[in-house]
Amino acid sequence: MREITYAEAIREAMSEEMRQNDDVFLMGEDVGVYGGAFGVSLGMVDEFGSERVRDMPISEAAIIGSGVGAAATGMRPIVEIQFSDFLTIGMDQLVNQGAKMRYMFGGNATVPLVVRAPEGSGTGAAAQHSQSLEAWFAHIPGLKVAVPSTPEDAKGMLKSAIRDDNPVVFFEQKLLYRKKGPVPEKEYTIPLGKARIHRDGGDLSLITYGRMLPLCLDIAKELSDEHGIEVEVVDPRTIRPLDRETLISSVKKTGRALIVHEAVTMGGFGGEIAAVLADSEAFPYLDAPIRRVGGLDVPIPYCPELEKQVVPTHDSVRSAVLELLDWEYGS
Amino acid sequence: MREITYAEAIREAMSEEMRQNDDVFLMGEDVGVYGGAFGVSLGMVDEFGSERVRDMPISEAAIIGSGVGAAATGMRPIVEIQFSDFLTIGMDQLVNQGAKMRYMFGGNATVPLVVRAPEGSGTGAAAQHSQSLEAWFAHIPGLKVAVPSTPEDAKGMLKSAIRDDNPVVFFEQKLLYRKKGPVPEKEYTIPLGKARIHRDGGDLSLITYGRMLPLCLDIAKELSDEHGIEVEVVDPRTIRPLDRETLISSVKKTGRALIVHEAVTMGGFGGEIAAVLADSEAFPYLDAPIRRVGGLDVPIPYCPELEKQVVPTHDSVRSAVLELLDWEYGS
Amino acid sequence: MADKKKQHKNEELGREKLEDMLRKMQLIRSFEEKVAWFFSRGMVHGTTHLYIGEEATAVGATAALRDDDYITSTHRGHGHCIGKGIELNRMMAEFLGKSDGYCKGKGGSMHIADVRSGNLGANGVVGGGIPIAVGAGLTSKMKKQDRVVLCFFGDGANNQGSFHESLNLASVWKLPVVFLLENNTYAMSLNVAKSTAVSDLTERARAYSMDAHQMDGNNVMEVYHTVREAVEQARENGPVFLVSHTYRIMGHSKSDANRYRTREEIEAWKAKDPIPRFEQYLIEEHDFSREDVDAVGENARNAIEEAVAYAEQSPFPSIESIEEDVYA
Amino acid sequence: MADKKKQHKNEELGREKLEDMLRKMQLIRSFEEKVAWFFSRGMVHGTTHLYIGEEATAVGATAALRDDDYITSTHRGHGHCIGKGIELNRMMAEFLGKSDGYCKGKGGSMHIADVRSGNLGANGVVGGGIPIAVGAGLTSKMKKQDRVVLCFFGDGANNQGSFHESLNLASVWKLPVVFLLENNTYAMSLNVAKSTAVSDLTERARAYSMDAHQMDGNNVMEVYHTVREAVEQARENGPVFLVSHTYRIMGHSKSDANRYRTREEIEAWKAKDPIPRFEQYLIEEHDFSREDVDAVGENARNAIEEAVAYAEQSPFPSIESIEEDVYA
Ligand SMILES: Cc1ncc(C[n+]2csc(CCOP(=O)(O)OP(=O)(O)O)c2C)c(N)n1
Ligand SMILES: Cc1ncc(C[n+]2csc(CCOP(=O)(O)OP(=O)(O)O)c2C)c(N)n1
Ligand SMILES: [Mg+2]
Ligand SMILES: [Mg+2]
Repeated sequence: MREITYAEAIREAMSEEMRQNDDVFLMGEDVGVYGGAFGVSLGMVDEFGSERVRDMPISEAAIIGSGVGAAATGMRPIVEIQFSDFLTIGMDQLVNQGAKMRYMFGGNATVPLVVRAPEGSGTGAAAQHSQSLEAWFAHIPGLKVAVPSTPEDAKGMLKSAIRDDNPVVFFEQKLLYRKKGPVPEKEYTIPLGKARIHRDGGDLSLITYGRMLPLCLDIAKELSDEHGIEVEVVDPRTIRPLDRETLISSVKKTGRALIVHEAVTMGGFGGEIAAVLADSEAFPYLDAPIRRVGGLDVPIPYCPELEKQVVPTHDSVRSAVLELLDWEYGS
Repeated sequence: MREITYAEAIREAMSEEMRQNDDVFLMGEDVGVYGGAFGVSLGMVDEFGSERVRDMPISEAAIIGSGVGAAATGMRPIVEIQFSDFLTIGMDQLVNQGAKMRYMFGGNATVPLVVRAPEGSGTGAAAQHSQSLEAWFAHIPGLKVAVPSTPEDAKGMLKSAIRDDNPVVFFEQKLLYRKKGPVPEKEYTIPLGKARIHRDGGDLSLITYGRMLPLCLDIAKELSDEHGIEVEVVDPRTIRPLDRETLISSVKKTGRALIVHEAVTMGGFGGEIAAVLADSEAFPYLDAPIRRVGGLDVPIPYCPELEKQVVPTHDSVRSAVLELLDWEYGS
Repeated sequence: MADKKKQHKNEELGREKLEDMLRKMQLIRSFEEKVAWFFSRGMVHGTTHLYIGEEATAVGATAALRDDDYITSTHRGHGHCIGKGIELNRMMAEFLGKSDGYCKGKGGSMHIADVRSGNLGANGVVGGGIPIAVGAGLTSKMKKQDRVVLCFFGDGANNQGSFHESLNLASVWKLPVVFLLENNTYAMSLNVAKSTAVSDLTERARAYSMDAHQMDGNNVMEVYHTVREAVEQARENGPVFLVSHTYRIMGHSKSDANRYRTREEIEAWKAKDPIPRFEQYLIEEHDFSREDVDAVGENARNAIEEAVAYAEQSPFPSIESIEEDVYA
Repeated sequence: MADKKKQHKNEELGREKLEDMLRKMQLIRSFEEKVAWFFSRGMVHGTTHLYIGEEATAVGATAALRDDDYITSTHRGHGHCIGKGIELNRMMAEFLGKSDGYCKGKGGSMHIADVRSGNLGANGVVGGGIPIAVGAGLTSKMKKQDRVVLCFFGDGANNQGSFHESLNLASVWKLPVVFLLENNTYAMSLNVAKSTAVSDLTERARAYSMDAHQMDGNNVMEVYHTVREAVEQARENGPVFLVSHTYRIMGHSKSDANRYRTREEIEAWKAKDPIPRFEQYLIEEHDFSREDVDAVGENARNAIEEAVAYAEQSPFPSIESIEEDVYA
């Protein structure tokens, strides 16, 4: 299969949907000739014109809010927020308006809005440009929350998000933008709410998403090659809705669960996953505690070495796997 | 001991601190002659004047942001947001500025800010005035997050929050404002980060906070009276920092944990607590799954009957306790 | 523009339209009195924000719209709803949290909406509806629908960041939005003079190169003509800013001790009640008799009683419905 | 006011002060050139926003402050820092993420701050510093400190809600804040004419009853005098709004292909470089020789090289420090 980057996959998804449906359009800061802060929409304005690829003033509340209003009245806006950290400015519009409109109005509104927001550290941009706040949105009924980890998923899930009649927050992974992967040439979508098992295994379930997936896959391969340990790597892909069944049945099989995400561990979405498992059919099958490896409990620091250590590393994830495998009752 | 309401306890805390320290002041919408949306600061402007009890325009971002700026330059502002739902408008100032300033600046700033925000449903104010979003803030390093459940705690914890050199989000419980409870007459504080065991018991740990505490205490008493079941009721009081030790040792003792909060279960703080327990010394002692009873996965509806059923009820909590007590491996 | 304005001013409104405007003002008044009655008897939970005394603004403004135009409204939204032509039965049912309400009982007083008929909803967040109005205007422009959005908000809301961002965006994109600031003198307890750093509120529009006009918000004809003008301008050329000066007669919400204002001030504004004023005008200038106008009031009160009867027989939503309608 | 202005205009700045201003402009230029050099060689990670071409604004404005006055700054903050009198060694160390940096390496280019000396920090969020400036002004007022806050922000930031809320609040409370909009023509790729619905940016101030002035942001003397005036007015009577017209010569950040503007436009502004212009002025009007001004440039470049040497020998923060300084 041809390989394209994660950013290209996202651009393809938007362009294909815009070609098929005049109601779909893209707006945000510098999405036009600049191509967005990360070049994701580069060139789109040439094809679709500045009416459908709209540059906006720096007004995140109005960016999201006008997306909500346009969505409620018949358009299917894709809104780009340059860094997910700036969702903080538009939270009322997203959480109090967009997410709740349908329910508050007794079903008499639909809000087919996609909010694209790149997240994560690793770019040397420090505390205000590097957060992973996806857990916040997973807490909000009315939203869907996608965190794609491969180009293929990014494209297929974004197409589903654009066709979805609900507001979807689509967390793109900055550090994956330039990573290539196989992406089918012909039309496809990937449903929101279906996990993907990237690697089968019977020894431990490694549940992860976003930019931690490649790291976890490396470790799983390494442990298999070196020690014959078979780690099952499961990516929920969307954290709301969450494909509880797939996670639970994996852990029921392996008896051990490690959850890895870049976001700060405390209050992060790993807690939700752990809680789901700890109150599931898998509980009696647990052979070890449910462990999380997430970001340290600090803002993202600037200095490159610190920035690397603040999130899960090869070492910290690998050690956690081995510790859980060694864990015994009564030890 | 004399009994005063939760709202009065908060007022006393603010007034005492303002008498002792000229740097402490209160600002927010209608906090002056109106006494705030819930009358919490009623009369304070008469004692302290309109310079220290400052009415503000409806500008939540600037309300919080000017609090951050005043705190960083030597004042100790208490800021009131009328409903915690409107924190959504000031999230950048709270989360990206106030919470991170100290770390970003390498320790060269302190931000002694208190943001008071009433939360919870039950007032018939529907989806945009009834949320319980405390989990969001527990996810943010740099913040402290208090959710007091009694007048005594409210007063003692607020005094600690005002004296704390860090930004504290203080979630007041609307439905508790008019509830009375014993409050010492003489000066005291309650440290942030210490759980309180409201009732000892060996059969199950019921972990809860905020306005769910009275409900849980009722159920615990009822089960003791009726069935001799002894439920240990533990209130973490602050969810960041979280007194993990007290929670873990309770569950180690009882072998069973039920977590109850009003917030939506999915992505709520109960997940963090469950995850902490599932990866703790208490894990091998677990005799049952760790269960959560929280809000249903919907916005808060208006209709009174629905509004009651959307959050944990006497029935739902009681049944969960009994189910966990009945739970057996292999059953 | 001056000419066009004059033309509208002189335009004769037919008797039917005038009567409809009075009817709507009376409906709002009666609706609100009924709401107050329900609250005073503890028959309804929650809170509400009464529009009594401000009826001329909602009615004059919405009367200037085409049926397919949009409105966005506020926490104090009953008047806007009725102006826009909502069904009273279903509105009252929603107020009482019943299953036949516009929102099936899930929205209540603060969230009544009817998106299909162009009512994009009341809003519990001060300033929350303004960006939504801009988005609706964007739809209208992109789909070449020629629909205008009338965006209501208060003097308090005009200090929210969302106000600024929205007006700027609407102006940059020349969207068909009329921003209507209802200056009823207070935001809860705060006098507009203390919340807003400019005395002439139309000055705010200059920051967005927007035309602005003010009007006596208790004079329904003046409101009608001013908004009419603005709506047509917005339809053709982009956003317009309007300020309507009026007064909130009742407390802010059900729990308001009125500590921030004097009884005299309230009384002075009561004397400017827009309803008798409009009645007088109809009698003096339009051949209405006292009986004619009284009948309108009477009919309105009856319509509200009917709506109450309808709403009271409507069942509460079932507990099963609690998890419905979160997702499409 | 006109008189007072004139008085300032005619006020003679001593040779020392003038030289210091030139020195700071040269320091900024050299600092930025060094930063660009580091990036071009891939020797530093992250991104940065260069202030080249805008030096007259930061230097003229901060020269008008008292030492104990505050500033709040932006993502493009190196110039403001140097103007406010930061230690270059520690600033360069911070830029390189070293432990001797102002933020111990945790802040980097976008978060350099020195709260003790009144520099409340650069800010990664566009518009994020504006409410903080208001808060600092509030402290000054409540503590009767008589300190002014000079709040820098860009033409892009002037469309954020935080701008509106902050200006309104500062005006309502008459706080000692000078809001200085640096109009460098672009916010990333967006021309101010397309982002901002008013052509004369000083119009925005009228919405807050605030005095406003504009200035040639590439003329350091004009900036100085205008800001000086504004600062004294703010100290006595409350906020003032200033617009400084200048231009961003370099790309927005390290990854900018300049697709949104022409080479001619950039060249035209390069011809208005504020540094040679100020040098010329000093030579023509203040008895400086060409050698004098060249020496200032030379010294600045040396100071920057020294700062680099200092910063390079400073160790990276230890991994142990990663969890320090989250809480006080
Ligand atoms: C963002 C937000 N802040 C505060 C409130 C609480 N509140 C409800 S109405 C109101 C006053 C609004 O004043 P105005 O905009 O003038 O409208 P009016 O009530 O006068 O019609 C306030 C502060 C709210 N609902 N939303
Ligand atoms: C809230 C927010 N939105 C977007 C960005 C990304 N961004 C950084 S600088 C910038 C342009 C800012 O323009 P302006 O305020 O004119 O300052 P300038 O860069 O021209 O100095 C943008 C969009 C940001 N940092 N913060
Ligand atoms: Mg008002
Ligand atoms: Mg700019």
